[in-house]
Amino acid sequence: MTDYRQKYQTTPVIGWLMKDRGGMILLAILGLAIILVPAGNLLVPKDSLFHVPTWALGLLGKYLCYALLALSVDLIWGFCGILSLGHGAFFALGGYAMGMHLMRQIGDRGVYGNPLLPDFMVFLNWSELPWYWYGFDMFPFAIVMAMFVPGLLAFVFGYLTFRSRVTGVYLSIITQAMTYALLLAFFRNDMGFGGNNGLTDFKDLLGFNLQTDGMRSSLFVASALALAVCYIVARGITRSRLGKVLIAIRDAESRVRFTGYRVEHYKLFVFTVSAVMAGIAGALYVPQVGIINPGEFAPAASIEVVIWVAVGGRGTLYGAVLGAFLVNYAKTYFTGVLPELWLFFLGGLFIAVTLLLPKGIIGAVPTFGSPDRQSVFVTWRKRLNDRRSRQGGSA
Amino acid sequence: MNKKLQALFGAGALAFSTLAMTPAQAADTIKVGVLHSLSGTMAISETTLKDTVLMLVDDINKKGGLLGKQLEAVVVDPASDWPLFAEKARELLEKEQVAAVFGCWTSVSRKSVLPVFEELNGMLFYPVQYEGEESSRNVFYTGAAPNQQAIPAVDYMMSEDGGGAERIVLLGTDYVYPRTTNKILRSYLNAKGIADADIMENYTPFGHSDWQSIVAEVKTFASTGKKTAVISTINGDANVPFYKELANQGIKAEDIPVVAFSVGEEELAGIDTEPLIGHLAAWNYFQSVESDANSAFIEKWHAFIGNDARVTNDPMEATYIGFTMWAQAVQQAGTTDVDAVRQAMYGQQVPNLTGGVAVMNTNHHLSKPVLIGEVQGDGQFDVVWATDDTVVGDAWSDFIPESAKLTADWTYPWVCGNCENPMY
Amino acid sequence: MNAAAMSTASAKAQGGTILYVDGVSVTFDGFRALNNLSFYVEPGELRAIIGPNGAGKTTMMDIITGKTRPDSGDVLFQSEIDLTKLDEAEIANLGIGRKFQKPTVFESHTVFDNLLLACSGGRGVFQALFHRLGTAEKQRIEETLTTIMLTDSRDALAANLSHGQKQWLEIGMLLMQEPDLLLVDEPVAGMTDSETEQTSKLLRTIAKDRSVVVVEHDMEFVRDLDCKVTVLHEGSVLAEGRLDVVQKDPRVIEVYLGR
Amino acid sequence: MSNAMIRSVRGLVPMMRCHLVCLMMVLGALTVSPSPASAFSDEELRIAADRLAGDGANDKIALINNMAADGDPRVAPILEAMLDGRLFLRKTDQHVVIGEKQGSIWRHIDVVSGDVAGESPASGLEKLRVNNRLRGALRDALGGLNLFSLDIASRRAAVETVMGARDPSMLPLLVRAIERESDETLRNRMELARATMALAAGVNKEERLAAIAALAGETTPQIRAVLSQFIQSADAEKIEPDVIEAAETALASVERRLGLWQTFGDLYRGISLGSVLLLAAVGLAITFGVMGVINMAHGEMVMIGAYTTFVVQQVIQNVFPAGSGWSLAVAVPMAFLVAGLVGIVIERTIIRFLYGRPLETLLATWGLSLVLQQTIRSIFGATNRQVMAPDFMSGAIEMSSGLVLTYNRLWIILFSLIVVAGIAAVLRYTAFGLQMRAVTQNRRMAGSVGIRTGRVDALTFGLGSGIAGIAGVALSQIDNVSPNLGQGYIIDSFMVVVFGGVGNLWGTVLGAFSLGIVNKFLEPVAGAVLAKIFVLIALILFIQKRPKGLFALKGRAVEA
Repeated sequence: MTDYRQKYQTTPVIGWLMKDRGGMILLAILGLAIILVPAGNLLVPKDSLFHVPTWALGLLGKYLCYALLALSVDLIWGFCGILSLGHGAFFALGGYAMGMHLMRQIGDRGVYGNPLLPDFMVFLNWSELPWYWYGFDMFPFAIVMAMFVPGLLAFVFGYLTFRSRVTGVYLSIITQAMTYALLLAFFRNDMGFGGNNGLTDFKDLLGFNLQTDGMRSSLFVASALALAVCYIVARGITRSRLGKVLIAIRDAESRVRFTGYRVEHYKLFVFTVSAVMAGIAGALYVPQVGIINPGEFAPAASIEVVIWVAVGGRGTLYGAVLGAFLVNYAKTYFTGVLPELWLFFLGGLFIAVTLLLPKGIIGAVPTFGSPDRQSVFVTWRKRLNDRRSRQGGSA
Repeated sequence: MNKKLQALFGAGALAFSTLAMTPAQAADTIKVGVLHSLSGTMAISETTLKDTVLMLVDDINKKGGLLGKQLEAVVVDPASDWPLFAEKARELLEKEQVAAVFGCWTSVSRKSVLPVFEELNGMLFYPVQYEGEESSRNVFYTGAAPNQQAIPAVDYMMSEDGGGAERIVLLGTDYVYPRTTNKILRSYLNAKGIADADIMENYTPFGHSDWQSIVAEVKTFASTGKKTAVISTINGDANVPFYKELANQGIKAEDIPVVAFSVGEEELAGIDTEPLIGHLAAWNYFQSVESDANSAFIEKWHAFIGNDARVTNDPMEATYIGFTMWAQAVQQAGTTDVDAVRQAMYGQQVPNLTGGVAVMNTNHHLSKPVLIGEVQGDGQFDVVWATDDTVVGDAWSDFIPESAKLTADWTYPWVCGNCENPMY
Repeated sequence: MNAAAMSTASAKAQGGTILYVDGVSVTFDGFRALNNLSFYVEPGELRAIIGPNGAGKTTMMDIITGKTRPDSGDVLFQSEIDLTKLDEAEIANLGIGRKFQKPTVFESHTVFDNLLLACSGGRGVFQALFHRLGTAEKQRIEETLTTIMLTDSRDALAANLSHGQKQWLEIGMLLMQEPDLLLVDEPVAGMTDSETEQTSKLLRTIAKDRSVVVVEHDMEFVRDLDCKVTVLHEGSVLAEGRLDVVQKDPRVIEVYLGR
Repeated sequence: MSNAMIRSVRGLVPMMRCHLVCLMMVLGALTVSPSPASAFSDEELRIAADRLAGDGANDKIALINNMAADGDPRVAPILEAMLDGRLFLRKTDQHVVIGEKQGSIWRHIDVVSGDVAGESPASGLEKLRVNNRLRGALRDALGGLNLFSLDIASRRAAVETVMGARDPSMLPLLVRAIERESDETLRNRMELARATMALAAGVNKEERLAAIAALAGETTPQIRAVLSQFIQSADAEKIEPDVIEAAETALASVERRLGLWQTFGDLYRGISLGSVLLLAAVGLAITFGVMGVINMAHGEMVMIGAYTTFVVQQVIQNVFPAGSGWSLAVAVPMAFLVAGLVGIVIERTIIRFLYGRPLETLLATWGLSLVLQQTIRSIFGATNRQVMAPDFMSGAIEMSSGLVLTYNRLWIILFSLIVVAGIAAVLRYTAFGLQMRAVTQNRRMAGSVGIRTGRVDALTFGLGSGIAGIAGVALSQIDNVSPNLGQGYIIDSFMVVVFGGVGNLWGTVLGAFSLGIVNKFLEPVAGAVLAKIFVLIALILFIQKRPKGLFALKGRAVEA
């Protein structure tokens, strides 16, 4: 153990990454996918067994964005105990920022040929572009906004809430209220974001047609890279002393406070970082699925994200990624194969995972993850059981 | 490659990779995609249309199929989730290689799948009334455009028989269809000499269930003595609570008639209609219309669904017309190739269930009759007014300045869905 | 931290009280938890506080550590810092450490990490993010491990410690904070006799360098501590003095036995 | 002057817009041989009735007005039958008859004599189509006719109709009715109706001033409209300035009183919305508030209650049709039992493994809600089901001020209060309530004093779910009965419970009513969408001030 400490001192990043077995596997898979999936799509002939069809490419790209969103939820929930039931809001805001850029890229190729106004503004007789649409014609600005707006909302919301020490289910419910209020607001046509129809009919990004396989592959690679980078950042955060403080907050918030840490600062930091990650996920998601609509703000969508994390195994980061892939793949598969019965399967899966695999799928694989990470779960479960017997089930 | 993918997905990916790598089935059947939500908020409306398509497929198969092949319906569930619609559309077109897709209800679902259909050159039949302002080469719109529903309905309400309304309340759910329709209507009403002071516009969220205040407001608005009518573009789930409140607050159709564009037999099935007698709806089809074709259709539907109490409605007729036209066009083209079938679609004729003949125009919209019906005590509509002839669906409204300039015509010399001048 | 450290130094130089609680009252939903409570702790003093259940012992600690705000009264640290205006973290950083009644340690962390987190030093978010373990810090942690008799369990998870060990770990964490004033709530509850004995030794060792206030029920233990005792009853001070003196006070006897 | 002349003069006024040709035809038909006993001869009446089946709305309206003009008592039943859609054209002889359904066949009632005149299956009759315009004309005509009815209730209704129609042509009839009226209050009402017409039709200043004075004391939106219209058109009609001034003063006072009523109305509607929120949330206050289970399937329990109502109603209608008015009363306990049993099964099979892990209950119950929705969809189909409203829940108390208190909402307000009182009583006074509080406060201790904690858990969850089921019975009266029913209430329910303070029943009550009232006061100002957004934002900000809700338990309770 002593040499482990020393190693982690001498070669910090590589050191802890090497120790993070699950993370290494994830990064290795992502690295391979970045090379092989686009190659399989672009270079391998269509009739080959190894050809990756475009729809599978799009699907994988979408899952990568979901995985990044799940990662951001795991960062706050698994490590700091903040259960956000409104994280979809940050995802959607990032998506809208990108959507606005894509709308502006359409230029005069819209159905009404108006060079300045998006189509939905034209047919609702808007005469000029609202001020908040300015700047989105520039790609760097849009990218910055895709991170800044979710980050700012998270910062303001978190500042108010964490300062007031809103915790537990109260916090969960008001994050839900936040995303619900945004849902209603974005549904309003007068908001200038296309109302229920949202933003669609995108043409190109950075001058490249979105519907070419090359562009799709690029977006796939960008998503995989974003996931890899965010994973390393998240892992770095959780492995640092700050990460230890976060886990301490999760386990014994007031002890942390009496130890002299400003708990709200830590929560605010990680909440904001997580929101920015969700925003990045949203920004990458929109060009790949071709639509952003207020539906992404729906509380149900945010709850689903939490479920991906729980299914994969919370508090591990890679578990969240696995969960996002598994649940979404199951959804894709069952909605096609068993359109009338798939809810039974999905609902049943959630119940089964909660009851039988409380640590998620990762937790059920004994050799997975490093030893101390494994035991975090054992203790957490133990602690919860203790509390259960102490408090008799009250929340 | 295969192995890497498996590693990526873990155990569950086995199924995925087999799916991903399965080459398209040898074409001994013609596949038809059904893209309607079977779960989530829209299931309430869309499930019926899925059943309708299955019934029509069944029907054709019993008659020996198309081009000597059996039809095979590929049903998927996009679960009222709009990005999932796009994903499923791609799956149907790219993986399942379907010849045509019947699907979508909400505009946003159509907008979501549109790029996919255009990219992959698929063919979508969209069976629901909508706000117009669209004409895609890859979509055939068999529901009503605003000029086939809203404008005739308002004309009727302002006519002597309709009660001679001089004050209009525009109630709608806050989304694109009501906003657009009401914008068109407002400019139309202004042109007809109704001042803005005599128009009240009100929007509610999706699934709004507490209508007390709004119904009371309508009553106050109507108390000036001028004859008042309500034009409702309230969507989906919000309708039942709205009509229940209307009935309980005692708003009689002869005092303040409500004409709705999204309320059909299916929606009324959840309400006691006795207190609502006389309120109206504008559609291109009502179950109550007596014709041989309609009776046969209703009988077939009841037999298929195994329940004589199930009603039929306008989107079902639109699905029927679209499906029948497609089948005829395939027959005529001798292939399911999308480009050939599209050419064969133009001018395709199918008898309406209500009499007359629906014609597919080169703007991808139908010519259909417009009917206005009054709600009856049994949940059916009694037709009180009908156009003498069919009305041509307008892709671009004449009442929106930017849109009035545009023409949709997919034949020479235009070959364009939204042009001010011909392409050739 | 610098300013706080300086004021600590100056207060010690002046020899004033380290903790000054004067006329503090607090009410919860009509229940008067503290009623005009006043007491003072000298620098370097070890003080035991006893009292029956509901006497206001824990509430008093809550007020000193900023968890609860008093309705009226003054709470001064080092004679000049008004604690009622500060929050928990600020108070902790001033040099007031608190041990809870229930042992509260970070169960998902190792003993070493628990001490590391408590280690005095930057508490800022970014300091924590880019923190690197220094040799001096490591040295201090090792020393504390020895003090609290947990050197062998250094890499064990806190959750796996025995009840008594958790109590010690928590005390160790307080030591790592280098507080001037330690508030210790029922440190020996649920401990074995030998553990209790070791704990009392531990506290007396600690009290050599700093002020310690111990709340405890265990009279044997309090006697072991051999210090001035304050008796609380219904939110105010009933008696104060050496344990043997206090125990003879008829009012104290009344409170403890008369019910 | 002959009868025919009088009739034609009277008939002319309402027929100003009518074609004279058709008018003459109708009159020709009606003036064959006047009979002294009633206004029409039998033959005339039959011809007139048969013409109701003719074409052209204008002709028919003229005919209707003409038939009604004399107050012949035999006319009213015919017009009423037409209004109700019971008037048919007999296909065999092209005569108009009143139809009466007797099982599968229809009896024909002669319009003149009122006797049964044959029967046929439905195919033998063709219903006379009535559209809104005809319906309005029929009702107005009946209103005029009924002014002379022997039944005071129909006279009262007739006056309101006449006042609502504000048709100056009714003035002579009204004057005649006032002369005959014996009932004091009713006569005053008629005078008022006359005043609304006189203001427009009045010839001199005194009459107008008198009319304004009569109207100033009233508080109805109609009077406000009459007065403001009068003021608007005053300039054009060269009305004296002091009359206008009087009208303006009168209008101001009417408006002030109406404003008060408006406020009262908003308050009432807020309470009504609050009671719906309360019903939806109160079960959750138990499963979530007391037990700490984040029960995402709560909405589905409400839905199960609504479907139980539907099934109960179907069964009663088929088995015991006479009792269908009572089906709601039967549905309440049934819904409680069904939803409660489902709740107990859920608790025993899923929830009990998850106590103390509230966030995991969220995941499991979310999965459960998907399963339950799909189950209902598989059994009952995706479309709406119809739950009938019993008579006592249909209709409304209409205040003259325009405020409408609908019976269903009044019942729901009452019902919600009864449910809350019931729960409070169970918690406070029963052994089960005591055990439940004991278990939730200290499970181990409760177990050691002999309480079977598992059983109490199951029953508590069952109680919460059962109450959700009861809420479903009430909601079936105002909302869709569809598999999505529950989804619409789940978020609001959580908001209410959290706003009120978890674990506090009174907090839930107060939370529900305050959210309802705030929403309804905002709605007229901001619109329904913004009102809802504002309420949500206000809630988020409120939680900052009181992180544990409205009724948080204060105290030292160190949570570490």
